[in-house]
Amino acid sequence: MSVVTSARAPRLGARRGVPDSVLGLAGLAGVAVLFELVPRVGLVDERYLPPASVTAAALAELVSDAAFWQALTSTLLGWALGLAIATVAGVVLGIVIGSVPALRAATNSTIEFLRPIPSVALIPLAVLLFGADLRSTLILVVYASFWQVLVQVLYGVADVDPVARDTARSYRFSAVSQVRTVIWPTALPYVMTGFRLAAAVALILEITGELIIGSPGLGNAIATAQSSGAVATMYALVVVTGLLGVGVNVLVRRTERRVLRWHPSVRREVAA
Amino acid sequence: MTAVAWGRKFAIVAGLPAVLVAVWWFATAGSTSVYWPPLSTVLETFGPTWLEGRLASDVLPSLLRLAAGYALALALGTALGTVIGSWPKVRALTEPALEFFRAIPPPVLVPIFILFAGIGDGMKILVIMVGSVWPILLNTVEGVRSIDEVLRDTARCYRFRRRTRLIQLVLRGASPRIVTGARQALSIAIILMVISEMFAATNGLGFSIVQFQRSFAIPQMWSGIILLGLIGVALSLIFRACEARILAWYQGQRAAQR
Amino acid sequence: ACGGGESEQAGGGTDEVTVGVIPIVDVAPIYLGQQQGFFAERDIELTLETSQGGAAIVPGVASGQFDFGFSNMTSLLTAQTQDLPLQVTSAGVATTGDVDDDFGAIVAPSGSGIDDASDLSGRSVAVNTLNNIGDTTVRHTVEQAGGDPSDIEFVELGFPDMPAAVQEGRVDAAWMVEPFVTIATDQDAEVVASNFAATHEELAVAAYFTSTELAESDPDLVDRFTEAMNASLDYAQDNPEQARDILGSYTDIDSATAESLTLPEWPTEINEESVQLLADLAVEHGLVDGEPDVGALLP
Amino acid sequence: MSTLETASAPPPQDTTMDHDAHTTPLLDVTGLRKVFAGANRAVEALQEVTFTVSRGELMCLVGPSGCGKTTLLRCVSGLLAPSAGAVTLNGAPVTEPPRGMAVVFQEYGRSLFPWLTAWQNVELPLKEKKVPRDERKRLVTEALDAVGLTDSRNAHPWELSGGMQQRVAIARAVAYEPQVLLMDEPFAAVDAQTRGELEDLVRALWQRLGVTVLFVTHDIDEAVYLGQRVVVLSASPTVVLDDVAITLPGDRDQITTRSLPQFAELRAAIYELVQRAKNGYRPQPDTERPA
Amino acid sequence: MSTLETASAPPPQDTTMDHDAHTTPLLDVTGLRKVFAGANRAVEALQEVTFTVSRGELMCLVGPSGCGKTTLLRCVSGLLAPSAGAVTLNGAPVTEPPRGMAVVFQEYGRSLFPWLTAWQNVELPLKEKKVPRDERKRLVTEALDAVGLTDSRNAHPWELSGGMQQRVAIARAVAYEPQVLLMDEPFAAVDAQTRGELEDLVRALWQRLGVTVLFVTHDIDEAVYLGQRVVVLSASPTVVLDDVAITLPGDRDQITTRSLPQFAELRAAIYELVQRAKNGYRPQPDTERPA
Ligand SMILES: Nc1ncnc2c1ncn2[C@@H]1O[C@H](COP(=O)(O)OP(=O)(O)OP(=O)(O)O)[C@@H](O)[C@H]1O
Ligand SMILES: Nc1ncnc2c1ncn2[C@@H]1O[C@H](COP(=O)(O)OP(=O)(O)OP(=O)(O)O)[C@@H](O)[C@H]1O
Ligand SMILES: [Mg+2]
Ligand SMILES: [Mg+2]
Repeated sequence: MSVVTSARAPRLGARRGVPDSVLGLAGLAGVAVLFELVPRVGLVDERYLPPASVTAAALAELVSDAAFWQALTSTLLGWALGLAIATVAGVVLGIVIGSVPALRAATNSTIEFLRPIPSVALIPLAVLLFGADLRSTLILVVYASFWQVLVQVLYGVADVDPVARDTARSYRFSAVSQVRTVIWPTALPYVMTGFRLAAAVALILEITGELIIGSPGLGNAIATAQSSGAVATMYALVVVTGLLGVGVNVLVRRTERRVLRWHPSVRREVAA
Repeated sequence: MTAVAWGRKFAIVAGLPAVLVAVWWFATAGSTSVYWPPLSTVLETFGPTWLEGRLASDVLPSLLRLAAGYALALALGTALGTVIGSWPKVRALTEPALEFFRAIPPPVLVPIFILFAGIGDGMKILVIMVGSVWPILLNTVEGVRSIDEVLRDTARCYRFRRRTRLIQLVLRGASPRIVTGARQALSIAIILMVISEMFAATNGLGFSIVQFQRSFAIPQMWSGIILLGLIGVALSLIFRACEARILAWYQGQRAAQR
Repeated sequence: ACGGGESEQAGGGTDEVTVGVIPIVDVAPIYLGQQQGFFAERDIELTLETSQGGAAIVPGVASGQFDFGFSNMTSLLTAQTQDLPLQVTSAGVATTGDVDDDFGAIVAPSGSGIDDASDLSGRSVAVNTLNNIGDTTVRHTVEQAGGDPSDIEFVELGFPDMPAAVQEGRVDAAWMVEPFVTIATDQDAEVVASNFAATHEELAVAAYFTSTELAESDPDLVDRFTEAMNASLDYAQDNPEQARDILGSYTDIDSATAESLTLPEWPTEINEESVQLLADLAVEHGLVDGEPDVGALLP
Repeated sequence: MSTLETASAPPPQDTTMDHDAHTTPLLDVTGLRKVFAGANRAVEALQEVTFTVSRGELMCLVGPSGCGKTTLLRCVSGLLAPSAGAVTLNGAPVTEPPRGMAVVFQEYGRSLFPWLTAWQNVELPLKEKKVPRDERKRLVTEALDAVGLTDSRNAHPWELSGGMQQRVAIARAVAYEPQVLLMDEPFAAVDAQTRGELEDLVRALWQRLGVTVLFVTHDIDEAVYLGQRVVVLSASPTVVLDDVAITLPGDRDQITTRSLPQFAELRAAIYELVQRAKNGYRPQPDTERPA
Repeated sequence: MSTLETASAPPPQDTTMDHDAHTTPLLDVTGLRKVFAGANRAVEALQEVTFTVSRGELMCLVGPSGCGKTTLLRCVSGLLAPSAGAVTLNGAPVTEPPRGMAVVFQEYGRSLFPWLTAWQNVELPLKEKKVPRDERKRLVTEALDAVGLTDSRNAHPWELSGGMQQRVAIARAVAYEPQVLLMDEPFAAVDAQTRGELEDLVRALWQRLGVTVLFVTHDIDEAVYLGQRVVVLSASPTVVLDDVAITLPGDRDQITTRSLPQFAELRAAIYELVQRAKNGYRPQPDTERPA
């Protein structure tokens, strides 16, 4: 009995199966096949929704183009910067507002007023302030993705276990320590979700901003392809944005496995 | 005593908005910029712009589409989230594909929706749904994943039927997170209501705002933005009333001094 | 006012000028002119910023983020009634005047029973923006053809989505511009009418403009820009093949389409009568509250 | 250990118990092993645990803290897949929680549904079992009454004291009328008086329904008072140290039974065993563990 | 109740305790009342509780399950605002947790931070207290050793058994070296042997550091063995039923002390009191409660 033999352990056995990354790729492949078939069998006209293979060919052409990489770089830069600002601001303000009930009551209506204002409605104002350069788009990105983080953090802070909170209070943890040792770990799963939401929203706004305002980047390329009727190129660019989203999620999940090892959601899936 | 308490509560709730309105008022008071009209001008246009007819012809259809799209997002997000959250393998399989779609800007997806759903209200509802389903989906997945193990074991031991497990364990256990997502989704749905009306629309609140913007009727545009904000506040009040009912146990538990 | 596009006199006496344009066929002359050095000759260092439409360009110019912009005439007239301090500096693009071959046209599926503009009454027609140059000229065209424009149902749809929408029967007809007219007619759709040409045979569709402030503070720069612009327009008008060629540099229009699409006219003069007509149509269809002052807007 | 015998047959003294199926082995635990493989440590919670429980038997399980009692119970209930070895119930291998089994978890607070009131928490499993409404009402009322919570029936778990929460969990198991009842330190949070009452409740239930009970406790008096047999586990890595038959009369009573000299003897013997277990004593593998 | 006296003065027999401040009242609880007003029920957890604790005293608190012991402790620790009455510590009213106090919560599982290992959980309050690193390391090592968790120091709470979690919570309070120690049923989840060891640990700590201890338990033997006084609470609505001085020698020992006839007497008397409390007996308001 020196080795652990799983004589009959269905749930253990399942872990032996296909690794998750392969499953994920299979899922993506499934989507590709779907998008190959839908136009091919004539459900929609392939001139308007080109089959995946055609899009892939356009994509192959794109990646050999230096301008594409330039656009990609500037999109990524704007996106990362906006996301970083929004995340930091959202987490800090969320924790401050969330842990002071009076502050929460005071800001509630204002937050609810500002949240549904679409960034697109703010485009003229952003342009007015900063013109068509990076900063206009940055404003939109930050504005839209900030709320994603903030609201998640507010709910996360409210999720602190009363007994854990009392423990910290009874040992007279300072306010900063309470945030660091109790509130932050509790809110962390919420922050993770907020970050994932914000990452996508920021990317969407970065692209939309580029698309409408015309600051350089993938969105601008999409707009150009769109107004030229270059359907396959446009979808190739859309695929690139989608893949960016997938990449972000892989990173977040990886981080989560490390920093949320103690959390029921992760430990149940990781441990035997 | 109660009067004083109410007064204090009112001061806390209304204080910040009052200050912000005052700041806005004075900052724009002497403004000559077309794009930054004085708040007084904006408020003057509010009544004529919205209260005389547009409420029924534009705001109402928008709100109906919003309600439909949001309801669908709630249903779909919760259902899908429960399935994905319950089985890690399903999550591994579907997550990258979903993340792929999540990262695509709705304006870019609209042409595809038009291909499948036409240009009517259906398409707009679809845009609202597809855009606002994500916070609900993501939060549901995380909520389902983090249900207490002892509670899960309890449900298994007493051999809860699938339906009971779903309702009494999974959905209620995840409900604090689902509500978080739903709260997020609400304001996103409002935003997408506006965005959806930028395509193939003939009426609607978002449509009106965009029209004002294009025809350089800037005070009207601002009044539209204010209306959007007010709708956001009103809906969030309704939301909070629902939340207080659904999550009474949770809020009691978190507030419980033990 | 902290953008990168102010017209500062740079070291060598060169003005840095930013122009907000839309990446469509219409603005081929300015790209050509830049390539041919018409702007550099006049000490203008040109930067072209592409945007999707007026939402970004008009406020950009009004606030001085852009020095010049490109916009359709109806939008400019509307802006003028709202007291936006804008000033047209030079012609942009005009109709070919040929009702059978213009760069903007109403397109319907073949065999749809829509044979001319009068058949459009009671139908749904897609335009890229409601309450703008598209629907006013379409209405005018239908009226002139003897139809009833009041019960046309206009639907807002982006140009790129129109060929599909027409094909799939989501709308009965669509008003579009090149290259989509060519794309759509290649795909089994037909031109029903050419609303620009039918409205006025020298209809000024769009123009380049600047802010009143810049026009007053630096008239010399505006003059040099206009000169260069006119040179570019003339050059494009005279060298259509080069105009077609340059499309590839700022759009993704494939070369076959670029070869076959209908180019617009690029006159240097703005037909004031046609602008007045657009202004009248805007008033008639309730696009504007007051009466646009065409004289004040045009140079 | 002269007064003790390693026994799995029912003690002859037990006269009141008269379940005819008494000697049929119901639960069979063979060579059970469980290793928790964490990221930074691997713990062999159970090394090799073997025992059987007959139908209708009341068996107590004692052992030092952290020796693996909870783990064992979770394996027996089919909630946890063992690393090796097998659990069979009624001849069928246990891979998921079997029908007619109720568990009272050591983490009583976390095993109650916070969104349900005490009443609803007790009622829910009965609904699942499709007990008719009237019968259900009777069972819930009786169970809550038995644990002294009639007044708090409409409170949510977080409005109840620790002991009250634990009693709700007990009421839930009792109302369920299971065939097999697993209890993991179920009386840890209640006062002495209530504890005695609940002990009698469990014995009454066991005698009335013939339910098979596996009772984990760290209170040796309780184990002796309640059980027909007491299985003592060694410290980790865990094996069965001894299996003590409780040779007390079947009719037990808090005052008289506890004052029997035999009770004191058994108590002392088991205390001694647990103490040795805690100090690391283990049976010799060659003689007592199956190969 | 002939052998018992309602006493708040220290018992003369207690010879080993020699804190000079022993008779100074440190903690003063006067007319404490707590009503929980929920949506569908209002519970009067404490009706009127009054007692004092001297500096360096070890007082035990017993009472039926759900009578309000936890509530009382939480008011004393300043975590919960009472509905009426006052708590003063060292003459100052308690409105928030005072400095130098440690609490072991009844919900030990939830009071441990799941994101920290056992070691980190014990260490964190010391970091907050700005104990230098070396000293901290020594304190944590000693405390974990005293509760027998040296081997599991790197495990997270959810990798530990119930009893182990509880011992981490105890180690955390012990390592903190508080002046006032409040413990709410701290040994409920550990086995008898460990329990005895931990009892001795608490007494040793108390004697070594002169800490004032308020110890809630439902084990009457434990209350008698540990305390200098045992305060018995009535059933809800709660008042102080009796305050029993434990007239046992200060030097106590698991075997000898527990076998003293006096121990059995005290035990029986308190058991009797709790039983009466549970059955609803209350002191006459006129004679025993202040107007
Ligand atoms: N999920 C887990 N991951 C890792 N180790 C675990 C896990 N659960 C239990 N253990 C370890 O297994 C051992 C046995 O734990 P178990 O809970 O079965 O003990 P127990 O006998 O119930 O103790 P107690 O009387 O204190 O409740 C302990 O050393 C514990 O640390
Ligand atoms: N947050 C709360 N809301 C409402 N009622 C509460 C709350 N906390 C405690 N109670 C009630 O107050 C009473 C006393 O509870 P408390 O937890 O103080 O009892 P206890 O003496 O500690 O009992 P135990 O020995 O079972 O832990 C109980 O009736 C309980 O239902
Ligand atoms: Mg256990
Ligand atoms: Mg308690």
